[in-house]
Amino acid sequence: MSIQVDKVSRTFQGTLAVDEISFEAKQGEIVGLLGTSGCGKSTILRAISGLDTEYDGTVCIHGKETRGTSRELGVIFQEPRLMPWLTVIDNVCFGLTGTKEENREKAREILRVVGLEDFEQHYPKQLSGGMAQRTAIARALVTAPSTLLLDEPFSALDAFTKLQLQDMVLELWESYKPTMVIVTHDIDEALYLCDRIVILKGQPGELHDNLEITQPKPRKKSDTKLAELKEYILESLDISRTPKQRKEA
Amino acid sequence: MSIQVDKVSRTFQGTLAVDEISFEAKQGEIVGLLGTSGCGKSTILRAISGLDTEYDGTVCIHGKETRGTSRELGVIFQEPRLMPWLTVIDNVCFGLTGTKEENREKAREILRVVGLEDFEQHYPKQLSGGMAQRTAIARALVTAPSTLLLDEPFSALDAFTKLQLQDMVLELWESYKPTMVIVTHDIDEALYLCDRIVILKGQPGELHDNLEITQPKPRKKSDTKLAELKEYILESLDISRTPKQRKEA
Amino acid sequence: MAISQGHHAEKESVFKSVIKVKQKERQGMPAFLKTAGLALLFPILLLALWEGVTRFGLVAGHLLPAPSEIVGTIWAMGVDGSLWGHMGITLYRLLWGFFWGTIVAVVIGSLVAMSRNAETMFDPLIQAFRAIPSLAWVPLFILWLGIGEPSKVTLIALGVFFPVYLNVVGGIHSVDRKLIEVGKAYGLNQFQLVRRIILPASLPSFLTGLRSGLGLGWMFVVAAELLGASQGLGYLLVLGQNTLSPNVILASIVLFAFLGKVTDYALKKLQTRALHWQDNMKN
Amino acid sequence: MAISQGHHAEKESVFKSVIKVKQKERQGMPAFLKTAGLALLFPILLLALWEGVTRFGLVAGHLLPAPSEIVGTIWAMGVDGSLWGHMGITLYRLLWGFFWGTIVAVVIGSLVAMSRNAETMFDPLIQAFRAIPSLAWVPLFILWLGIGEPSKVTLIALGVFFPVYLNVVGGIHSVDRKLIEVGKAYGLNQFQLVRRIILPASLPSFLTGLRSGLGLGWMFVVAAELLGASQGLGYLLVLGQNTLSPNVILASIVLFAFLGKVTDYALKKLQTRALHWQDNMKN
Amino acid sequence: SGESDAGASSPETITVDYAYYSPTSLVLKDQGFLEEVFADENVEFEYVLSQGSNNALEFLSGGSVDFGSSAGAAALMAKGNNAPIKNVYVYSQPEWTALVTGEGSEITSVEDLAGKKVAATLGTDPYIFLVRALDEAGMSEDDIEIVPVQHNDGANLLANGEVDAWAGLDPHMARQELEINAELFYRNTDFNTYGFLNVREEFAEEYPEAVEKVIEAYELAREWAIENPEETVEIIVEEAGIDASVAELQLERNNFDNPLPGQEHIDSLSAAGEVLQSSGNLDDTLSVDELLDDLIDPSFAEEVIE
Ligand SMILES: Nc1ncnc2c1ncn2[C@@H]1O[C@H](COP(=O)(O)OP(=O)(O)OP(=O)(O)O)[C@@H](O)[C@H]1O
Ligand SMILES: Nc1ncnc2c1ncn2[C@@H]1O[C@H](COP(=O)(O)OP(=O)(O)OP(=O)(O)O)[C@@H](O)[C@H]1O
Ligand SMILES: [Mg+2]
Ligand SMILES: [Mg+2]
Repeated sequence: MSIQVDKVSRTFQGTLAVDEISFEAKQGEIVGLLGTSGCGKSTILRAISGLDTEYDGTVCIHGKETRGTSRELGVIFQEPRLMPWLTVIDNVCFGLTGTKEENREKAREILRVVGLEDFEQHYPKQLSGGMAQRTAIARALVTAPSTLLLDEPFSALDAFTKLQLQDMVLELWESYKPTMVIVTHDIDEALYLCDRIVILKGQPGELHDNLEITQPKPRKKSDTKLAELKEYILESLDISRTPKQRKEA
Repeated sequence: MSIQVDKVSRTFQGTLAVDEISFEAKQGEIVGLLGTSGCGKSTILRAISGLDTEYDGTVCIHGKETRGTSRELGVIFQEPRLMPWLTVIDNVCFGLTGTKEENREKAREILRVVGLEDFEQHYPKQLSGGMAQRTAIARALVTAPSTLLLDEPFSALDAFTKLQLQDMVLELWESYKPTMVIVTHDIDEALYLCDRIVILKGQPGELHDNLEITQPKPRKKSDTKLAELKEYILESLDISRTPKQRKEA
Repeated sequence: MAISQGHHAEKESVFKSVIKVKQKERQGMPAFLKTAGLALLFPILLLALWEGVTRFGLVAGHLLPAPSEIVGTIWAMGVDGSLWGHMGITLYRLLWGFFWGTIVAVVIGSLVAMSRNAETMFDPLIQAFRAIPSLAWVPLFILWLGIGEPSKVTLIALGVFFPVYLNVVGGIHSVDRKLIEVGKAYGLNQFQLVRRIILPASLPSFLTGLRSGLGLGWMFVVAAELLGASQGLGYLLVLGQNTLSPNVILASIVLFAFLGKVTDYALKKLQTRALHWQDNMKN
Repeated sequence: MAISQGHHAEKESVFKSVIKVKQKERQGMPAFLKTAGLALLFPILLLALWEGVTRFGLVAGHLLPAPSEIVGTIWAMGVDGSLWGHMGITLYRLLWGFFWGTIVAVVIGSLVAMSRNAETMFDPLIQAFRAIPSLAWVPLFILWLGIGEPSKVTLIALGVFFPVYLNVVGGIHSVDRKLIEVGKAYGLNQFQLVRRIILPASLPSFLTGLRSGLGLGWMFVVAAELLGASQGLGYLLVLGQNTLSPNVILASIVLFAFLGKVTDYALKKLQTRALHWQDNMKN
Repeated sequence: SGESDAGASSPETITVDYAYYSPTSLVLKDQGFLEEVFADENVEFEYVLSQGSNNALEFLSGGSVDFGSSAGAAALMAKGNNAPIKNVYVYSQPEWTALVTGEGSEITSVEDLAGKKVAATLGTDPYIFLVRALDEAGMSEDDIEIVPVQHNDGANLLANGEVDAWAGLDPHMARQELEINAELFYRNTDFNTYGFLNVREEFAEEYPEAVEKVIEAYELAREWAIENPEETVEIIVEEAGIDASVAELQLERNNFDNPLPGQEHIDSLSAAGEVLQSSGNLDDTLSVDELLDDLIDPSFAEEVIE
């Protein structure tokens, strides 16, 4: 499903947090949202997911303006947000609707993929930070939603696990081509995964750039074109700061 | 203050999570703890901080065996753990013991450094993920503790903010040379900040390597010696996986 | 070295948000009226029904006097001044009882919640006492404390104690260990931990306990005023029962409800105030 | 493609941990004894003191009969069989009242907590009724529901209702918005949200409410058994007061305390069971 | 009598109760007879309201009051439970209880009660009255269905027809007579136990002269009440907050003639005691006669009333 974000602004108690952001994610596209901390990435994702309805502007999903949640969307939040009263496997099954046995089977499979097959009976309080985040990832992916919104899904993970999960996401994408919006801090990650990178900056956050990346996936980390793009992005983010602040930094 | 970790093991409900880890952080040294997700980094940090006392083995701080917390230690947790009923500035003041005005002054200063001067009256629920983490960093640093334990302090931050805060930590370190133990997923970060890198691997986590880095700080990201080390570390982490798994990945 | 984001808020958008705030304010009036309407709907329906069934003789007046009659009774008491005496003394007893009951509950509750030994020592006994009805305490209080004001206040405090205690213990038990660890990392001692982390974190549960306790305090007023009172709402109730005057009984019920509502309202305001930091559906 | 960590646990360390578990078990016995000792310390001291003061005539027996006498009274009731009748019928009334009160409180409480309109409509009225003492309800219940069992059960249910209601509302209000959003993101409807997220998340508060409600239910037993009961602990208490027999009064108090403790213990077990997932100081 | 050196014979404060079921006590409080009698002594008085006999007796047992007013049977039961009290004066012979039905009921005699629901408050005077009435008619408690409720609830149950009859008590009974035309189908003054003024034994031993003086004041109040019935009604109305007509009816049924505890009281109570014992309200291993001997002590009143 395609996602159109059109002039979305959000005000919290009279303070503007996000200012008229527009961009589009076509059917089957992976869009990366990049930006400094606090510039409104999560806010935008909440607007798209329909969890927040108090924004101005419109969000169209599959061409239809929507305000409200839907089962089609899978969301990975910035924090794991596991239900503390459920075990790992029950947390993963949370969004599934089939019979108990089917659900467990599916959940077990994906837990194996994220490397938690030995922890299915653990409660969230018994998990490490990264394990909790992996459980949350498994919970979102197990339903195979046609649109995925991921808010910094891999930031709590070590380099290796991260690489592997990125590959997993790509594999998943190849299998049924869901539309994805990924918020990330990691420029390499964005370059590795995304077909389009949307850069926000400032506070209130404004749209700064919207880059299309045409390299075919899977990409090599050493690709020179990508290295150039990285340089460009780093610079463009830096430009957003005033000279005085840059000197101070 | 120096920290000696000697044969620390930790068992949770009969399962070994960390197995006889030993390393040392000399007075004024910055030690990085690297390792895959769930290998016990946070567990070790909790043992050092004295929050967990049920481990086997000993932890010596300043040559004296200790089990229990002390005011000398500053801790940054893997999650922000802000008090939801306190505003940003009150959260930062949490560990200060001076008069209210003094505390506020100090807190304001450090909030300016982490870029939150405009948010001092916000409550945690009004902060973005990165802002919350920055508040937690400010809270730990404002007391200028002689030993700092940091559990993935910058993982929730975008590339820029992260770089700046890394510089801030280095500056702080230069000003009064606290001993630090930093858990991190980011090998670059470890190479940029640390005098020594301790690598854990496996589950239960075991000591895999203990590298000393002699390059003077501040270091250049493009240093070739460091690039070599990175290569080495990446490989050594990878070696811990069995061949079959590597093929699968 | 400082990190900061540019403030590129354009004039236009600031302007927009100002307009929006104004709009919300304008919508405020009818919304307020709607709230008041909803809030009054049920009580008014109830009153109308009540007045109706008594007016048209569906229920005999000597069993259930009409609301107007009850208002008349209260009015008469107001005119001859006795009303204020009854309300004042009851409120005075209640508030003192509430005060002491709460303090003791917080102290013992924190102790029990924080220490396993204290729990095994005190909790079983407290739980056993909790089921003893207010009326049953009356003879014991007469025996131990006589029938002065202290005895009445203590009995009310006893009533307040239980729910507050329960909620303090429950609240403390569900405080997130993660936050407590922050305090421990800063080397706070047990007392500071309670004051700076555990109490604020268990505040929601504590405030619910306070409201529960206040309710039970009101329930204990009648028992307390059996301890030789000649004034007060509980006295009025028992008097009404002893002289079989439904007017007086219902007047005292209405006054109980009224004062109960007023005191609870104060606590509810406090609750909303004190918990504005909560990240829940309402805030 | 799968991520997994090597299992390098050496034989030695597995062995070590087994030994450690064994050691803990061995320490268990004296710890258990210590707990029991602590738990019994106070009640036994209290009993000894009580028996002492009455034996040595420090308090006259007509005011406070010795524990042994009370046990005698209870024993006599047990022998002639009336004891089981009193306890059984009261327990039956209480449990039914508890059941209904809880159900209604959960339904209305969820409604009020989830919808602002429901809150403005119902909450003020409920809060007002909360302060009306149990005794005051008696004439009204006689008027409305007569004096059968339903009337008694309803009165107890009313008592149970208030604390449960308050804790349900308070608990739901303090559910973390973050978790609710997860449910919403999965497209759960209002009812599913309540069942799958809000209820489990507010379980700690709810269970505290249940225990509070049970306590209040016990308090309302006396009022309920004023509704023409000829059996039950409340009846026994009132009879004791009317016939001025401290023996009977205290026997009923002891039975109240005993049954209250037993029922509360069951709930407390349930609480510990149901909340083992909590990340708090105890777990 | 009554004369003594100030201070030695009386305590600093004397606590007496007052009760709406004892008009004399209301007059006593309202007219300040105690203050009058003790005028030359430095004694303070506290007046404590008793809501009922059991309330008064509880206060007495706990030492919260020195003098308490109760029904005779209640005092007997308390004595049976070792309460350290003495009856020193009879403030009235009230006809405060009778058997009541609703207007137009087919129940006209005690015999008609067979198989019917009768509300009564266990252990109290109306209950004793009911049991004695049944006994007199050759019936027992088992022949009817007793609904144990409090007095006021019994009145309401009768009013809304939930019970067929009620062992009533004033002022509820007077009120029901006036409001729903309730009928007192069985009355018997002799089955009413008397209004007893009780003193704590300890107090009586320590301050016998003060006891006499209190009785003296009660005598003044009794005489005043006999002479001023209208004013007495007014006092009741004001204190108890009941209608004048109810108060009048109640006062009418009070006989203030014989304040001196004597044989008629002992006879009445020993009959009541038997009923209490057979119904399990009083320990049947006790001897009622001994109890009464202990309880009733006319010596003080005899000193005063001559
Ligand atoms: N509930 C709220 N009330 C008030 N302000 C809020 C609220 N939620 C977010 N904000 C503000 O909106 C801005 C953007 O927040 P958002 O969470 O979208 O940032 P972000 O881009 O996701 O940052 P990060 O990378 O740190 O997660 C911040 O300035 C924050 O203070
Ligand atoms: N309270 C607990 N109960 C049971 N097991 C626990 C508990 N805390 C941690 N563990 C286990 O200990 C192991 C190490 O956890 P730890 O939090 O130290 O990992 P970590 O190295 O910090 O991982 P991450 O990088 O994901 O934060 C994990 O397997 C985890 O399941
Ligand atoms: Mg965010
Ligand atoms: Mg960790």
